[in-house]
Amino acid sequence: MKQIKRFFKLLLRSSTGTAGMVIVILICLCAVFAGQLAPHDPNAMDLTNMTKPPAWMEGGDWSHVLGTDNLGRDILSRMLYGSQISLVVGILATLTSGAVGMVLGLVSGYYGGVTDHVIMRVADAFYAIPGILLALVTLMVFKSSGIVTLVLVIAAISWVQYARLIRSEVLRLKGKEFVKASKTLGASSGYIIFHHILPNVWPSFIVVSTMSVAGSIITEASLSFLGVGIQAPLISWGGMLSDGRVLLATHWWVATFPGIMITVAILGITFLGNWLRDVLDPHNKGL
Amino acid sequence: MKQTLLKVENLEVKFKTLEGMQTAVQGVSFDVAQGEVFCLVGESGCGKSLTSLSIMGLVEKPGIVEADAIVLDGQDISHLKEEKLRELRGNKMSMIFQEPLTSLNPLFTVGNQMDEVFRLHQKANRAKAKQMSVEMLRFVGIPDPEDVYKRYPAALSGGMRQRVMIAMALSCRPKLLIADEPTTALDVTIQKQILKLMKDLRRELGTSIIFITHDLGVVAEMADRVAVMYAGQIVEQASVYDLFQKPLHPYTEGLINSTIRLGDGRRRLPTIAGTVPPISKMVSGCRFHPRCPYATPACRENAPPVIEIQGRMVRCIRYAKEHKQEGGVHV
Amino acid sequence: MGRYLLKRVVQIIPVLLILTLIIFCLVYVAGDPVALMLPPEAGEQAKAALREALGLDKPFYEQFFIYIGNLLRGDFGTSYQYNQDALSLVLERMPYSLQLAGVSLACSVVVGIVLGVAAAHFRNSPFDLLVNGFAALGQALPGFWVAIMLILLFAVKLQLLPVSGSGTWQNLVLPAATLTLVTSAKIIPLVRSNMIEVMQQDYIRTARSKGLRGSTVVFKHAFKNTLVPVITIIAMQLPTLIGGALITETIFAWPGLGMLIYRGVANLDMTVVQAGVMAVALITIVANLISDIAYCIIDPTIKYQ
Amino acid sequence: MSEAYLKKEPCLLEVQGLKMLFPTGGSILGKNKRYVHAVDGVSFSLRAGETLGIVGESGCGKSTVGNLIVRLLKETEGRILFDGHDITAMSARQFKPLRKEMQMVFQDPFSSLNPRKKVFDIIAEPYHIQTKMSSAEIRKNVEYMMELVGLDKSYQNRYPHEFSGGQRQRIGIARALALKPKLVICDEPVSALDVSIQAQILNLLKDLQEELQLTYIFIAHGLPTVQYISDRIAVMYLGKIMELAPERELFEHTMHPYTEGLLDAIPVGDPTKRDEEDKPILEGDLPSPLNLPKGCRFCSRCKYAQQICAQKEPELAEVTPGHYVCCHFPLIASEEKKSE
Repeated sequence: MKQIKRFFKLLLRSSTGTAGMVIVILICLCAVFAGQLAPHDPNAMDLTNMTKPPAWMEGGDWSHVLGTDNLGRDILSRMLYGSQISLVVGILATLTSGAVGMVLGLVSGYYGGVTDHVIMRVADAFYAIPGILLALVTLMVFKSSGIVTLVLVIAAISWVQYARLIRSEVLRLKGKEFVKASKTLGASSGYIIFHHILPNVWPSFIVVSTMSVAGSIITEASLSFLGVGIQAPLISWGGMLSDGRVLLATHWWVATFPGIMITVAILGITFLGNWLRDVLDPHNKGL
Repeated sequence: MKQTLLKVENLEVKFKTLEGMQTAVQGVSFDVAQGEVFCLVGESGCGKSLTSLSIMGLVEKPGIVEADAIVLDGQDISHLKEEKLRELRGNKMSMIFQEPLTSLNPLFTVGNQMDEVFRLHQKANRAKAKQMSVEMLRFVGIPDPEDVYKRYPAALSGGMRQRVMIAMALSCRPKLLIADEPTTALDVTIQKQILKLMKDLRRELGTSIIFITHDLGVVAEMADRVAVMYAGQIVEQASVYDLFQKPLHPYTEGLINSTIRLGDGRRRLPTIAGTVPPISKMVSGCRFHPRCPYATPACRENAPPVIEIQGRMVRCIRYAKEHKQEGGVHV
Repeated sequence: MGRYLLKRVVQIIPVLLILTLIIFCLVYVAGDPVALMLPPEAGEQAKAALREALGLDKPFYEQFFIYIGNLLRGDFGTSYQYNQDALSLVLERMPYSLQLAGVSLACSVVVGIVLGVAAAHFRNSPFDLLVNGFAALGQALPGFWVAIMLILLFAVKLQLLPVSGSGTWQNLVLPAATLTLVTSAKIIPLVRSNMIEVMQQDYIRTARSKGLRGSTVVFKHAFKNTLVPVITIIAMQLPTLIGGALITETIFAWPGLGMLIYRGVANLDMTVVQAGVMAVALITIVANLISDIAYCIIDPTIKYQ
Repeated sequence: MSEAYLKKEPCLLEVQGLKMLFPTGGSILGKNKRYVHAVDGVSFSLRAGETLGIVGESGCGKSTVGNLIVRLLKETEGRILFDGHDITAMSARQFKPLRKEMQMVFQDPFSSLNPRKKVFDIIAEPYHIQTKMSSAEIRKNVEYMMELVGLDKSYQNRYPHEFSGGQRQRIGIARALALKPKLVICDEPVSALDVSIQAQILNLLKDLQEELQLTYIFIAHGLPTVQYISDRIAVMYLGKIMELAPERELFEHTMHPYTEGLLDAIPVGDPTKRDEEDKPILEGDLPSPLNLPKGCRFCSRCKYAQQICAQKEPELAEVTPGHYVCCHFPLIASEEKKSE
């Protein structure tokens, strides 16, 4: 309880942190209550209402606040549903890559030697291929575009940053005297990892994870934009952008609103991450 | 009595923090005579380093320095503009620091960093600067100055680096040298060498030295006069002989008694109980009273006045009673 | 220093092997290209003959070794799509990629360092806030959306620049601007935080205590010390700019490597894909090596990690 | 404790010819591998209840010796007998029960405590690892330990950053003593502390030794500190013991020129005794441990050095009973020779 109070005290002290938190909470609410909030069925085509402009423009009306696309689908409703995909993919991909990277980083940093060399060289190899390229090729090759595949592919291109971060943290902590003290007590490797290394790695892990959710959302949007990510009838912000691209010159709102949505979401998550970094910094006495 | 070189009056260093204004150094006044070694002694966090940095004008934001006057060689430098101050730094006054490991820029050679001073303050050209730098390195007892001139700091031992720092600081024959714990990070045998070097250089150049340390042994070895700092204030000021013979302030007394000397094995060290209060939670009245064996209720309530006794100064209420009105009392 | 570099070079060998394995696996899983290479009316016999000719009937490991052998001889296979040697295709597109990446990287580095150093210097001022805002926005904006918006504004509305294509410098402006925005946004915060950290070091205090000018302290003593991490991130950006710029290249119809690979993927032309990916990976590795050399030049005391 | 009493005590620890080499540089293929001789043939023994001080400048290998004894490092050569058992020959599993007999107090009061653990958990860790105590027993023990080292037990739910350096060092001592070890290795336990706090911690260590019958190895770089707490002192220089003698003996009959230099380098602590004459001081820097001088490793800085010193390495030898010196020309002996 005291901790929660302290958490909010620290949060309110930072304007960007607060903004980030508010945005993230709002997006989560949008995703959870998309069904209740959306004024229309997001996939319902309405050929009488094609490319309707937003409500405040000439020809727009309040039944389609942000207008409709070339198939007459309500943009606001689609964006609300799109937040579901973005969040689900972003969070699942982060969890998967985080888990893989955490384990490999721990093993690599703690045990060192040949294991370390092998893991780090594999990491180097993955790092040498730009993530989006690797994801694109993999998705094409496996000829599947379900959420699970997408999550796995994004995880495959982002585990490296975790592994490297955790490894360097472990190397730093391994030399600390409290780890030595534990060793002189006869603690097993497992004990040291779980009682001394992990609790101290946790803060940076959380910060990187937050940033990684943002990265995964962008990657998902990019892949969907390229047409290899989320497929209809599922709705993704990237896919909406891709649809709107051809209408750009004549109906700017179709591509603009999902773009703003992505930007705001990423900004919110980044702000939150930056704030967490400041607060969780061990030099900063922390939570 | 020699001429006064530096006079610091009522120096205050404050920091603006989230918890409000915090005063790290308060009411510090002292003066340093020409050619004198003046020691500022105290434990970590007592404000001795901040005091010296404020003389140099090197206190960083968010620190705020206020002083009635800081007079160096007849010139009040407390309100000087940064550019004017810069002309004095490294020239009329210079400073060496505690960590010889980190005080030299790792990416430039010793020569490069030494030359800077000559080129800046003496407008020397490249060749002349090199010649002067090598000369200076030889002057501080570096065996192979041409070789050291070309090296990067990482290739030198701690003692060597501190010699380089001293050479750099003395390049322009400053009137005032501030040495902030210059031997703390060094091994004892190297410390001895550096202390001897500083004594020799002082004799040769007549430089006044403000020597900052936490080690009373070093004080006894180096100082002419000593100021003892505790929690941001000077609590006692005296000549080194008076101070060691009869410390007046209970803190000085405790500090001297708890210093280990050779041959102490058979006696039990007296200690000062407790720890220094943090500046954010400064105690009322005398700042030392929670740890003071002589503390009275009065110490808890009233900040003690600065008492002057026989050319010494002490901030303790005990002497106010003894010398009721005689000793000139400034607050 | 020599030993340090030698160690880095030796480390590249296993990385290359693993890389080849990853790429080969992707191709292997992609399956049988025979159906695509032959006309639809070709019979089973013709397919089997082609498979044998291509060595596709051999077990996985044997194919892998043949593949490595071919790579070593510079044989990347033939693209069925263009009916041309894959390597020559890659080499044809390379200059376009390098041109776009080079211009964007140069702009990003300049913008990143200037704004980063300035923001660090005027820490917590409105200017700093503005720069931070710019960096945050640059990282949050999806590159492809920026590209579309730039086209909308400069090509469609203002009609100042061409929508897409290549050949003139005008064609380069919009894609380079897109990439610069995204890349410099990553460099700025890093330069800024490093600069702030370096400015708190003891040797900066020493430099100031010598009476050096603020500008000398910043540009001589501090700046050189911030270079190592800055070079690291620059080296990290290069592959993203060369192969990872495929979306930007696609949107602006810029005929670089990214677009070549994207088309290859779309048409299941795996020879082109693997040659392209391999080329990008090699550039990455070389970029990292160059940055290692740069560290050694900047920091003479560099040792093993 | 009197020396006569100590002589009757059994030998608790015996270190024989301990060597520790750290590889450095060399080509990738392992050719021309060079080694830093961090510890280069160290032998000594320690009786129960005794305090052995190890003193020396940075890089002399004193901390490495400590780390070798508690098996944080694996020696290159040599044997360590603890209570008669050769612990260098034991597997980690065999050694685990013995670990509770020897504990370590570390130098840095900030890095030695896990910043994310509460004081209670830090002091309880030894019981969790080495015993099967119930949580009630552990609580009782932790509270007892906190009281023993002078910490208020109401502090047990605080985090280390809420404490000052001295208090943190008390927490570290409580953790080290929790399992009632026989041998405690104190690796520079006071050098990171302020003067007034150093005395508190040293007195605490002395009191605890008496109360719990502890045997100490006290490692430090300052002779006064070491001498305050030790019965015997070993002076190390570049990985070797130069002189080993009872505390009094070492100061009153200094035999090694290096010990003499160390003693002369200690600030006098009394301004009236500082001689402006300046007696000769120990000149020069430590040679690089990669590039040791041939013969005696101290000869490059020794003012008494003669030809043989640069050629033949001296052995640690017992010159007078209990007083060992590693020097071709021990000081007292040569003075006696002169007077003859």
